[in-house]
Amino acid sequence: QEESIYVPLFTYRTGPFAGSGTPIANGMHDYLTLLNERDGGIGGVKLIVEECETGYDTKKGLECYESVKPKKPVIVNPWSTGITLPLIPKAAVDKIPVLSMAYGLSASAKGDTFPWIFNPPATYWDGFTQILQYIATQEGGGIDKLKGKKIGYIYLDASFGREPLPLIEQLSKELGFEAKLYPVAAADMQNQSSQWLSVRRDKPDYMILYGWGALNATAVKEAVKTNYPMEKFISIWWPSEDDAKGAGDGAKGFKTLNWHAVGADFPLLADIQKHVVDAGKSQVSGKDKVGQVLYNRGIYNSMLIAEAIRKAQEITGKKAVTGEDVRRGLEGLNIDEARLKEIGLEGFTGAVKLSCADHNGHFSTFVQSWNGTTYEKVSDYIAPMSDKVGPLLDADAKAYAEKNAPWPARAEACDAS
Amino acid sequence: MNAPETLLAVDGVSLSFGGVKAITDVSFDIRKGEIRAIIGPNGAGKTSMLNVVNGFYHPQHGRITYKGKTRPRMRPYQAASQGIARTFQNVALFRGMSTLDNIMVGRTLKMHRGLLWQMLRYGPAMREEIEHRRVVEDIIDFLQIEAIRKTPVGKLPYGLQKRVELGRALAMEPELLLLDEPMAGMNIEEKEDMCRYILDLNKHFGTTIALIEHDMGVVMDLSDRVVVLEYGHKIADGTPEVVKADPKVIEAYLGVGH
Amino acid sequence: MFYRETGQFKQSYAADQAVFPILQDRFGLAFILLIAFVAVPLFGNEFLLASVMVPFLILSLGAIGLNILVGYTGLLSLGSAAFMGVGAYSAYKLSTIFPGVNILVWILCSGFFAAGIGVLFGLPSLRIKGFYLAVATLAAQFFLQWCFVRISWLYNDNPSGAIEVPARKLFGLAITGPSATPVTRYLVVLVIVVVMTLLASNIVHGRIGRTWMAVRDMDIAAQLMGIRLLPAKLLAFAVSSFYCGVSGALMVFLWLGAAEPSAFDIKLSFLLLFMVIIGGLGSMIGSFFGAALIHILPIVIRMLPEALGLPIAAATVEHLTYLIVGALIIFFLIVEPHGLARLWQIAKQKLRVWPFPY
Amino acid sequence: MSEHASNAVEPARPMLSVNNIEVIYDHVILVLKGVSLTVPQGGIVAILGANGAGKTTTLKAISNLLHAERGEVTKGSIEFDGERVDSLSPNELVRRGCIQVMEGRHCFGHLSIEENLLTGAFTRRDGNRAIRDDLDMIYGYFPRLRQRRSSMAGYTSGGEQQMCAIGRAMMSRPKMILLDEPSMGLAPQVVDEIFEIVKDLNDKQGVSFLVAEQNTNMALKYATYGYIMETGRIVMDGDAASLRDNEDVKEFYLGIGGEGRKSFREVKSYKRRKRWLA
Amino acid sequence: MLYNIFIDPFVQMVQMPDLLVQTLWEGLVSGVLYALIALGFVLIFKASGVFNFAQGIMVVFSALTLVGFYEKFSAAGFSGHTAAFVALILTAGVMFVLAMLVERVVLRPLVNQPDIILFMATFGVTYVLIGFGEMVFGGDPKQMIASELFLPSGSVDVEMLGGLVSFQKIDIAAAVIASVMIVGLALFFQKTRIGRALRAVADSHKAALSVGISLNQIWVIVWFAAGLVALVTGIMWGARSDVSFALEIVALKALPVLVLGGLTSVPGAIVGGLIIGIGEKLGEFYWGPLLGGGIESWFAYAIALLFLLYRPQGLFGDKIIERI
Ligand SMILES: Nc1ncnc2c1ncn2[C@@H]1O[C@H](COP(=O)(O)OP(=O)(O)OP(=O)(O)O)[C@@H](O)[C@H]1O
Ligand SMILES: Nc1ncnc2c1ncn2[C@@H]1O[C@H](COP(=O)(O)OP(=O)(O)OP(=O)(O)O)[C@@H](O)[C@H]1O
Ligand SMILES: CC(C)C[C@H](N)C(=O)O
Ligand SMILES: [Mg+2]
Ligand SMILES: [Mg+2]
Repeated sequence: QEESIYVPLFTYRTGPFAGSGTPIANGMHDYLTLLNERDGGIGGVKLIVEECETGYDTKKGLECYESVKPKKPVIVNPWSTGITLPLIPKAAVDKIPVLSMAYGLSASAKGDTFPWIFNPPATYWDGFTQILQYIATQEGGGIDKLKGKKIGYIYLDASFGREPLPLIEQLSKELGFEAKLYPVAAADMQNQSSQWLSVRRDKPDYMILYGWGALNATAVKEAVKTNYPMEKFISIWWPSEDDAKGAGDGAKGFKTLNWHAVGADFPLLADIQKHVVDAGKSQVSGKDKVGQVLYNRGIYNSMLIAEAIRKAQEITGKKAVTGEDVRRGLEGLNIDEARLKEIGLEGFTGAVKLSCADHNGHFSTFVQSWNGTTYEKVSDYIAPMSDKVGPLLDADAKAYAEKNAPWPARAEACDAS
Repeated sequence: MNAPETLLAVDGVSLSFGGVKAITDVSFDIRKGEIRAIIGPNGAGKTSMLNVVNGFYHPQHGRITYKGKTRPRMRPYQAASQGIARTFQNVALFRGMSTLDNIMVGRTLKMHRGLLWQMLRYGPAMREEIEHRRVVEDIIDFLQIEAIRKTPVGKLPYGLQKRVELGRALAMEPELLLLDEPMAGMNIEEKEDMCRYILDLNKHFGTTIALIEHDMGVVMDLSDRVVVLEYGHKIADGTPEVVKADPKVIEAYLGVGH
Repeated sequence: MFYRETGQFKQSYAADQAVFPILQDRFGLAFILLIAFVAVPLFGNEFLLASVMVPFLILSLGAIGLNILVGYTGLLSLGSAAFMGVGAYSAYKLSTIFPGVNILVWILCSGFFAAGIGVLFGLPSLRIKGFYLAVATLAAQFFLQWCFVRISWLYNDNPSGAIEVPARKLFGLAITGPSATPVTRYLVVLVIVVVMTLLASNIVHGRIGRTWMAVRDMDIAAQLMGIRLLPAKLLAFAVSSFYCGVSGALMVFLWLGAAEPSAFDIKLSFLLLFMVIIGGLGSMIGSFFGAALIHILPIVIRMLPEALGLPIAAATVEHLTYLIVGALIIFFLIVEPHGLARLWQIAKQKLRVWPFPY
Repeated sequence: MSEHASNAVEPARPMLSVNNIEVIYDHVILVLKGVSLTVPQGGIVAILGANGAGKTTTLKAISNLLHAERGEVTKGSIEFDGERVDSLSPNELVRRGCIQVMEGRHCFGHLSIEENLLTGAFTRRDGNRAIRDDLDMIYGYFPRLRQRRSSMAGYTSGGEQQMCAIGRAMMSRPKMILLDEPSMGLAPQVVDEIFEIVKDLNDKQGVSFLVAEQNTNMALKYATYGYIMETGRIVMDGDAASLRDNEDVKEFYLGIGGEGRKSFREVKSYKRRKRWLA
Repeated sequence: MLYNIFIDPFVQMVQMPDLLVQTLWEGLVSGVLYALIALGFVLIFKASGVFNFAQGIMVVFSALTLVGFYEKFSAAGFSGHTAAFVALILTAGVMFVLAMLVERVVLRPLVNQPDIILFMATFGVTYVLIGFGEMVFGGDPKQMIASELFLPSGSVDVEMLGGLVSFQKIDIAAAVIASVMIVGLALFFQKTRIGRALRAVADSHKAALSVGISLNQIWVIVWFAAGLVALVTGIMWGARSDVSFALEIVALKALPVLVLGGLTSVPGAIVGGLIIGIGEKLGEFYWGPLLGGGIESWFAYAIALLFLLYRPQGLFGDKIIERI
């Protein structure tokens, strides 16, 4: 029997979050398909790529997990903070690494406590400090400029949106800004008028958005309606082009974080266009979809997977690597500029390097702004405020282990690189 | 014979719904051990009267005295626990349950084992259940409905449903039994059966019975005394013979044919 | 011809009052239990145990709880998921406050908290009926769910806002947490569900059950039989919520392993209601049928193309699943509006007279 | 009147004929086992029989209301006014002039009495005037209804609902009315009135009637022909007069033993046993 | 604390009257939109006693169909407005076909079944529509073609009470259209022969059959009407956010409205909508922050529950008949 590597993709092309889930699914899928089509897999081993539809629903997600488990997946990426949480304790037992790329439990960045969970390139906490720093520069200076400012935080009232709350509490005290919270229940995603009324009353100087699915689109529309100054409305990295487009011209100036390029101007994407899309092996609904924010997010995610597998092959010398090998591969992940160029993604994103202790990297991100048709990069790369986030992260990882006692101590050796 | 004891006294009762006056200032009494008929044209307020007696409606004026006690605003379950049972004009059985279960419900007030024993089922709860099942089987025997013991009542023909309803009321071992048109929709033979049951009950168990019925043959033959209502007013009260001859009753209700 | 009660006479009322008066039924039940306790754990693979059987049993338990309310007492409720949540959160709190006590104790105790809350939200049922009551229970659903989000004490201030299941043991065997094997989890759940089903079945076949059904079928007449509506309804709410609560606790501790408030959202309430209606209102076995149809059928449909080797995209499968499940719901309702349990009865009736049509 | 007279000359033409029908409920419960009957045009025909004999089922089979109760006609045929009607929908049948008054009233509880009556005219197309006139006619028949015209039907007394149900059927100006236990729950003089109305409609408008009735006395007084049902079969039929004189009918359905009507007090329980033995 | 609950909100109302007006307006607008969804429920409930759970998904489905058709036609080279209106008519046609199918396949075989069974059957319909809809239209959100349908956009800003209150034109249009529809339907039910027949059917299928009301025809009419209401609702909601399956959840918001107004009352839908819409916004805006926000999710139900305790059949619903 021919050797192969099984990579399941948990996706959601249905349900209320399909709008965000579909481009990501396409990006992830097309990249891996390209590797199969063009290179015959990774290191000569074919990838078996299989989608499992979760509908962003935790129960279905777990069902997907159980159904792929017997097929020995080398990695899973749940694409939902809700699905990630129950998988965190399971991963070590089942020996399947979890890649929750820039979502999930922030504390899982701590490789010592969570040897099987990886969440590069930045956590939601990092993202929040990056937005704060951007605001500070807009105010024309250092982080102390935040003092006395009023900052509104509108978020999906679920584990994802609530993640930053402890951080906000602490930072608002330390940095002297006033935080206003506007939670949006999942059922009210498309019905945010009360929140925006409050915004109208509170007149925050800046608004920060942590949304997903229809929440983003509605928030942008409501902001336009409320005449909220768009350039002061900054989101975490999840909104898409569609989310901004619906609000028309008014949405120009809407900002989000990002850590990779938008657009299809990369050799790799050209290859995808040629080998996958044109060959009818992709599910994208139009050529213009290739290169959009969330499509490229999917690309980035698959790049991490592919590189981790490659690294695992390198470390172990095996071809058909297993989940355990890929975990080591992820810890040894080191994608530098040169490697990016090889891949065909030069300039697409910054270098990625993980380690046994740091499963996140806490990399810099930049701010991009909606110009009516696409997002443009408008800032330099901003590093997270690790001095603030770091201790919190340590404390949180510790608290997690305590609450879930007996939490197994890390037994996995570290391939010191 | 010394003066018969009064079981229930209705005293100046008036009841209205919005503008509709269902009962206006009606007084009468029911003696212990008698069969008391209430008759009158449609819409006269007979059913409403029964509803007042067992606390389902609360009259605006007047008093009800039962066993010497007057209770303002009695609740239906209180009436039940005081020994008042009834059947209904439009059959009001528990449609989803079998005949047996329907009659068993009539025993509810007499069963006391709590939730925990019920959960275990075996032991005291079962003993209690069987004890009451015996009583219920006696009633089933008496009413000759053995064959439909396990049939869901919703599927029974109308006449049998009425019989089951009677059984359910009997299971409460009532002192006062209110029967609302128990013989509607029955043929002669079945009416005869029904009459037999009513008389047996009255004679052997001494159950006091208040009876609403439109079949004059039945009413005149069975009852000891008759109250006649019309448009919510009492127009006559007395023995069947007296009432039958009362011109007001003949005009309002019986018609000349009878 | 094979299925006949003729010749099986009962000598006592006790025998006649039995839940399964007919011999063949008792054999059938024993056979099913045998399969459940022996065959499934021996031969079932992990997926079957962890993703099919465990959820199926837990959902069945929830459906039994809801059935007590909707099917037996006739009170339409759309808040069952929230009561499951109450069970889950109280089990979580209890087990973290008193980690020494065995987790199973807390799972069962959590039912009492759910029962308490259930009674509270059952109070309006005295005045409000039918679909109106359903909306009143929706108030419970949304309010409680909001509490799970907003009261951080409930989830020990976890930044994730979710409750995470600690690893706990019974007789040295892990029953919760990641290292609990599906087989152990399955057996624990199975025992609890079987026992609780038995208890529920006893209740509904006794005086209290009759009281509930009387309230359901004609509350006015029930009152005149001496049944006090409010206590009867509140008891139904309490017992029902107890079952939902335990089922919720089981769901988090033995199935999901961690849960966000959204695990107990309105969709779950609806799902339970589906199960109860499709399975058969007022039927214990119906709750299992319903849970099987609603939970297992989509899994089968989802697996089918792969098993047949048909290359259908995951999303398309999902669409088809929706389509087929929807169509099947309608189909089953048309074939037998009283649910699968009734269908089962009719099948037995046919067996009884077989080979004659009637 | 003249119409009726001409019918009398050729009584052969049946308004309704039911041929050997079989009805099954829930796919398993066989209730009617081959029932045949005919109602001649302009006739009043009674179906008599004990509880559960299948009278109601027969009437529902005719008006095609069985579907709503998971019952179906599995054998036989039904003809109304010379046409097969087994597969027509109930409203088609009403349109053709055959309407049923169901046992147990079934008024629309949330509609007022008058609205109830007006729904009866749903299938009519002859304009508001005619409908108004008929409404007046019905109030003429049942003055009690006029008094309660704006009450919600659900709150009216049992007898009032019964009148409402009958009146509602009359509002459709039918050629034939299927009456299921019309006398149930009505005061004696109203029962007389109802049967007088039946006769009146029959005479004046030539409406045919099929009446299922427990009040055998009444039924046989007004009917021209009668059928007696027992457990899903017709066991006896004949014209009303001959049935009235039949000894068995007298004994079991009219309650007149050898020596005239007995008091209900004197009936002995042995009599009940008789059926069990038979 | 007591001050915060009982005094402060009112002080705020007085101090910032412009915001109060704005809040009331937002409440009014969402109330109208809730009322539109509730109206679809009421129509079907009133006319068949069926509590149509599928109403929410019908909103999404009709809106998606509209946009889908539009995309096809504009791709085929029709101009914006022509394409939009052709699409509108075709969508109405689709809703008609849907009504026929539902009647034929679901309702007819289930005639005279208990309410809860029919309720359940509409769940089946919901599933089918979700599956079918996503299969045909895909899951990604679409833009509503508001301007192509001559719906206004932008806002009217009025300076008043020391502040700026802005009224969205699309909201004004929604309010007007909804009022017209509701008045029309209320008249239809109370005054016409068919309206009376509809109420009779809701009361008892069996009795309605026996007096010759054609259930089949009536159901098609009603479901079609509800489909059209869904279409209008879909356009209005779609114009406010996106057209996507997430909208389905909003339908739940109609339930308290429905209950508050009474399941069978057309005017009840609008009054209930306004009470809930305004109450909810006021509650969230003035009292929400005290409780940590997000109370909107249950506040509507709490309001409805309070009203129900007082009137168990809703404000305008048919009385629950208790008579024995
Ligand atoms: N809950 C109620 N609301 C309004 N009106 C009512 C109510 N109950 C009874 N009525 C009215 O009161 C009057 C008396 O009704 P009741 O049922 O007592 O009559 P009845 O004597 O039993 O008549 P029948 O012989 O026809 O059964 C009727 O006109 C009825 O419409
Ligand atoms: N929906 C049903 N499902 C099953 N069995 C039924 C159903 N309706 C009636 N039956 C059965 O059919 C038989 C005939 O009933 P039917 O109602 O026709 O009798 P009937 O002659 O009208 O009696 P009654 O004089 O009591 O009205 C009865 O034995 C009854 O149990
Ligand atoms: C997984 C993400 C893409 C979606 C969402 N932001 C979450 O954390 O759940
Ligand atoms: Mg009466
Ligand atoms: Mg009958």
